[in-house]
Amino acid sequence: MMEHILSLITFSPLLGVLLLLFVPRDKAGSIKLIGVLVTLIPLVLAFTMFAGFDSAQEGFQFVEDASWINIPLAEGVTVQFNYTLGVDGLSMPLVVLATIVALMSAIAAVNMIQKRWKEYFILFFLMQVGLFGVFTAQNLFLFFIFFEISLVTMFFLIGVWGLDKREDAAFTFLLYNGLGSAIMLISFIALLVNAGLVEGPAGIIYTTDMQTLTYNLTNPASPLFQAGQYSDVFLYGVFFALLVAFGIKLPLFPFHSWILKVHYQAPPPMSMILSGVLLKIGAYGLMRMEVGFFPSIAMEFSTMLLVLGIVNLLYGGILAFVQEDLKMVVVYSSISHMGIILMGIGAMNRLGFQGAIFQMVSHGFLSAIFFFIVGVVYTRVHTVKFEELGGMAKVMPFTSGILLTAGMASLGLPGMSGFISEFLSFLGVFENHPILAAVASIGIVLTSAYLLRAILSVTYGPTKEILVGMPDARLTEVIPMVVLLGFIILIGVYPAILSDPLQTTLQSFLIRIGG
Amino acid sequence: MTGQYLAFFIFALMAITGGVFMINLSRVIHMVLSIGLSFFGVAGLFIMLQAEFLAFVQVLIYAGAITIMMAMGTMMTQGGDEGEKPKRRLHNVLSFLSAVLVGAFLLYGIYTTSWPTEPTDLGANNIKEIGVTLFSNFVIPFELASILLLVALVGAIVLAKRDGEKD
Amino acid sequence: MLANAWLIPLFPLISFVLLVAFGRQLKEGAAYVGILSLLASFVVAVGVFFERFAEGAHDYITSFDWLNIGDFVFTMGFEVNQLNAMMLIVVTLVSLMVHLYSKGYMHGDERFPVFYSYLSLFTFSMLMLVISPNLLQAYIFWELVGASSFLLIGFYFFKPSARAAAKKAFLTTRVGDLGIFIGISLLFWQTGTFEYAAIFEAAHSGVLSPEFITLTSILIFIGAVGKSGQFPLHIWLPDAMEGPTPVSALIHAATMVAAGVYLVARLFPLFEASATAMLTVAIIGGVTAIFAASIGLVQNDIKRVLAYSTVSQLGYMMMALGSAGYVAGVFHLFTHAFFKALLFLAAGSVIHSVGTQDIKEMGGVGKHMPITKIVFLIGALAIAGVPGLAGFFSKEEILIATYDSGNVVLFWLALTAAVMTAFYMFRLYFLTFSGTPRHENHHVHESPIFMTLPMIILAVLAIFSGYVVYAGFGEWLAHGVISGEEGEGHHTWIMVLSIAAAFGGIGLAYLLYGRNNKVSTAEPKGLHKLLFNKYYVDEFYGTTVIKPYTLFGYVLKFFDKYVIGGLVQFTAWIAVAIGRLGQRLQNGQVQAYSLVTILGLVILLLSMTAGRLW
Amino acid sequence: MVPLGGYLAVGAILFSIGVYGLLTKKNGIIVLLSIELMLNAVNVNLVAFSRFGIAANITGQIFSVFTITVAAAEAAIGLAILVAIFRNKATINASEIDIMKR
Repeated sequence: MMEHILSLITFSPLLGVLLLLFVPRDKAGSIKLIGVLVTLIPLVLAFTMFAGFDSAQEGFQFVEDASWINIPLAEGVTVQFNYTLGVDGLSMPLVVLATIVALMSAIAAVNMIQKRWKEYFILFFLMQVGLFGVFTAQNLFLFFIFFEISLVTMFFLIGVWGLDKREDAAFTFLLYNGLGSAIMLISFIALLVNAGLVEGPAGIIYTTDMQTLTYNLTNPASPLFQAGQYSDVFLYGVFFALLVAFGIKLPLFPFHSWILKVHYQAPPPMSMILSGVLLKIGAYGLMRMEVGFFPSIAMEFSTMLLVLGIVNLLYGGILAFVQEDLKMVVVYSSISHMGIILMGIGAMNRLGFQGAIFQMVSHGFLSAIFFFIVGVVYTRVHTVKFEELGGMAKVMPFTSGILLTAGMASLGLPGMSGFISEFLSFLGVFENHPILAAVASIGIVLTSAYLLRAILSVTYGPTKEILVGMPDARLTEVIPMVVLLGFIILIGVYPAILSDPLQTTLQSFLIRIGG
Repeated sequence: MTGQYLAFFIFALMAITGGVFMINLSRVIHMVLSIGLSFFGVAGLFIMLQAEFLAFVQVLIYAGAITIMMAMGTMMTQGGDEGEKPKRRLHNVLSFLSAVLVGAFLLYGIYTTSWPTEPTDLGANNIKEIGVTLFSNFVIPFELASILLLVALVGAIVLAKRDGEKD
Repeated sequence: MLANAWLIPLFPLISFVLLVAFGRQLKEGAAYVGILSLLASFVVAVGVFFERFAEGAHDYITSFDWLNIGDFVFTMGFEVNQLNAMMLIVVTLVSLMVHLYSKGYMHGDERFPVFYSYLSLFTFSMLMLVISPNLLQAYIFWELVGASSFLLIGFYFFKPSARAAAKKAFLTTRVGDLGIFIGISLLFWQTGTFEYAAIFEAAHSGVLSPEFITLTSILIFIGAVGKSGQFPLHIWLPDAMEGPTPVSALIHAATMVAAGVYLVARLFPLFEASATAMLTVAIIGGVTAIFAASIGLVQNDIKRVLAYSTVSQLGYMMMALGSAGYVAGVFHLFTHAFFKALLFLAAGSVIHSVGTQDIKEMGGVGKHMPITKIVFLIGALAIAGVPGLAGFFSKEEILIATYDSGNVVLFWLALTAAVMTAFYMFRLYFLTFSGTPRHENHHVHESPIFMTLPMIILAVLAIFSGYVVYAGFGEWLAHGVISGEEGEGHHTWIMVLSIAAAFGGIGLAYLLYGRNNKVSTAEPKGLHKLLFNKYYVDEFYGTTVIKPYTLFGYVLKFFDKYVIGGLVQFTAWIAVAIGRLGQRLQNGQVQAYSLVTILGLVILLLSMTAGRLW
Repeated sequence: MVPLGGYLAVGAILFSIGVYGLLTKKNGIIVLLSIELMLNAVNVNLVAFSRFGIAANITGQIFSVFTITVAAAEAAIGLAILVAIFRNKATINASEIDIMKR
């Protein structure tokens, strides 16, 4: 089973689709039960994979490689897209993260989705295929397909189950991300044509296999590299095109406006996925493709990445401070926290990368828990505006406690995951850019300021009338909160669980950037 | 020789004037009749090209059936509002230009190309030859054409039928 | 025993976990969980202390790898040396007293177990901070201490003032923490480690440049400024009095606010390597001491007076450390913890029974609360520096240290602050306990045993803790930390001056408030007004930091919405406009379409034959 | 013998007239007739080539037969559509028939 575990993880949600086809649409209970139980399968499998992951082994593990599409162009020239899956220290934690957040999102959907459960869960399962596939795919073509699956399903999930202006939001989402994937596709094609060439016994093969591309682009031993035939236009063009493509996803500062609209309208379980996993695709892509394919260019522009990260961090932080409702604060805090990932990558050293990966995982859990709590509040009082809320700690002490703890984690309180990621990213930046790092560390105070302002105005203070008599979290709401917070604390207290599997992979990245 | 040229000019003139009248006349029924003249001219040209069968068919179908059918159609669709239509001057100018240009291109092409001058003798009785070829080499297209006609027949009936009529 | 020092923070952690898990079922029984765990910690701490205090004992240090990232190893562990052996005693003892006291004080509060769990969390973090063998661990628990302090200040979360105070405390200290964070990050890249010992070695072996040492020391000192409520980051501490009074005693008087002083003391070898840094510490300390004391002169809230007194005393300690008076500073930290905790607890006892914190509404409370009155008097005498009590010993050492450092201005600052201290403490005492009630208070009564017992214990300590100097405490503390001999020139005249200062202050207070026992209700004017409004520091920050920041935020919001969003809208508009244009072409008329087609054909033909035609 | 060019020229002129009629005429029936005219022009060409072409043979005439067949079918269907439109919209004015726009 272990040799096919990645395929199993990726496609096990399809089992749910199959099951749901046999369930009448009005049996909401059974549909929800299937929705949750089937989402449990990839989680269990992912943990099996985590346990079986050999952190000392170099390169990719659990690799599956099957011939898939071969397009003969001419005699002895083939374009080849293989079905290749595999994980390394970078993608493995993200797969685990995705399975956890997906399960929590499924549980959240039990209460927060009010209509058309059957269609919802079918789309949700399809989206999971995309989510897991994106992180396991080792072929750019495959990556792109999974990426698009997640995008299209998310479009419908937002457009049908969102709030009042959901169509608008869904289209905004589709347009921005569609633009991003268009740029990405062009870059992939450029990579295929320029760097995907392999000469084998069967003739010349053009491929988008990630490892082949990495080898061709970065390894001095590769024939293409030696020929020095990469033009600057190709290298810099693809580098910046990918930066924009993944920057939109991340979202990077000038491309962030979609996330505001989309998160505001998306149903809470989808916000969890969107912020918890989908944004990480951007970060993952930056790490895997920007740094992985173009280490020397990334090195050259590391200061630029760093500055972009700092701009994101401060911009999001300042704007979060003046928002009028909890949801928007969480959204802007996402933007701000993504800046830390970018900073970690821009640091171009071991601690920075480590911090960036920690931040991906940590922010995955944190934003999921935040959006979940926002959803919990919203389902009760139908508002998350500060002026209408206050004193929630009195009527909903448990939820408020979790919110406050999550807020503390998010502002980087030690003992929780936010600290490790923030600390390592900043520490990494301090090595070469102490001044910039010092400027960026203002962001730490800004983060505390907006989070405390937001969370305290919701939970502390005199209890507003609208909240009086509201029940505290139910069991189905307690589980996601406790589980997510559990992981947040686990990583905070015992970060080695996440950092140990990463070291070998990081080493390979560092060798490539010459560090 | 002159007789042949004379005949050619007459037929060509018939075809072209028929077309021009169709464009310029104001009443629809006149237009339809003038195009009939054009069809006759074309039939004459066919005869000059030793395509007697086609000339016959041309007269039968175009000059006969289609012209009459269009005349009937004109009668059936009379009485619509004939109020002032918005003038589409730019459209008309552009249309004229493009028609002239297309024509000019074709004529230029015809003028500059050197064509084979010797006519092939297709035989005095080429109707038989047409029949043989049609039923040997082109039998499948022929059958398809018959199906097409059947479909057109059914389609025309269905389209022209009044809504809600059941039978 | 030293190897078992890790048990000390473990007990409060267990208590915290238990209380979080089962607090709801335990109800007020939660107090016993907290008290027992603290008792256990205290016993171990005492054991550790005496073992370390014994002849020929050595520091004990152990650690394990917490996080390995490539070649970088981050460790966790614990260490026992003179300084933190003493701190362990102070923290566990004061915390134990506060746990006991809270049993009575918090009686009837519906979130009783929550309070105890917060207390446990705080104690755990504080103890971990104290026994940290490296800067990273210290920073981690430094932050946790801040967070638990935040939780406790905001314990009465339904009060908007408590909410504001908690927020203010957290953010202000966070600004300071930024300094530490930058400081230790810089140190890490220069020395490759967070371990104290390795850093000191690097500082003294000349690996680090003097400028670098100055920079990092001052950055770290900024953190201490934030935590210890030094000027200019002192603003949070008086507001922190919104928390329950036992919390004020524990966190905002005895332990957490002393963490800043502790940190400076712990890093003393680093600071010592830079004269500039030392001078900065001394000046900030001195300014804070006199600044806060002067505000304390006129405040009317019993806890706020004590809060300003705390700020002032912490400034004293900083000043001592900055003047190379390591022992003096640490010693004052030791004694201050007891008498300030005592004062707070006594104040809490008064508030508990009177129901107000405003001294204008008190007076004559002493008649009904004899024990509280006596212990408060002991505390006040101790802090004023009356001979024979704890405060006298430590304060005198500080005065000597400042004098020895050669900075005369600092010395006179310290002396003036001493007079002020004595004055405001006795102003407080007279207005609260003596005279006749200025307000109708029917239920003034002595507090229950759970509250008086800790006060009595602390009162005893406030009297006798100073006498440890005769047991060689000073030399023991200094051993191995201070390289040079501390100039122990006995300046008798300084002692006389200090005694005079104490009695002068008390006498002045008696003249003004002891005899007629009245508070003027007139609007404060002039200097008085300036002091009453705390030098308008809050307002200053409000207008120079918070308002511009918020304004900038709104400007940026506008920018985000209209410029960035506008760009997006503009892009969308272009697409729509192109669409509109195309839509006009798309008029639904077959002839128009055909025209376009044929035009296209013409253009195609033209372009294809263009070369041949002409 | 009239040369091939003459026939082709007649065909080209007829075709252009047809194009112009197709593009400008308002009445739908005339538009249909213009199309017929264009088809006729093609037929002239086909037949002319079947006599004068490089490999001239009878196939050109066969093609014309098919063209005429299709043209007949097209005329029938076109007229039926026009009648149907006229019934619904009371006009066969080509410039007013834009139902497909929305």
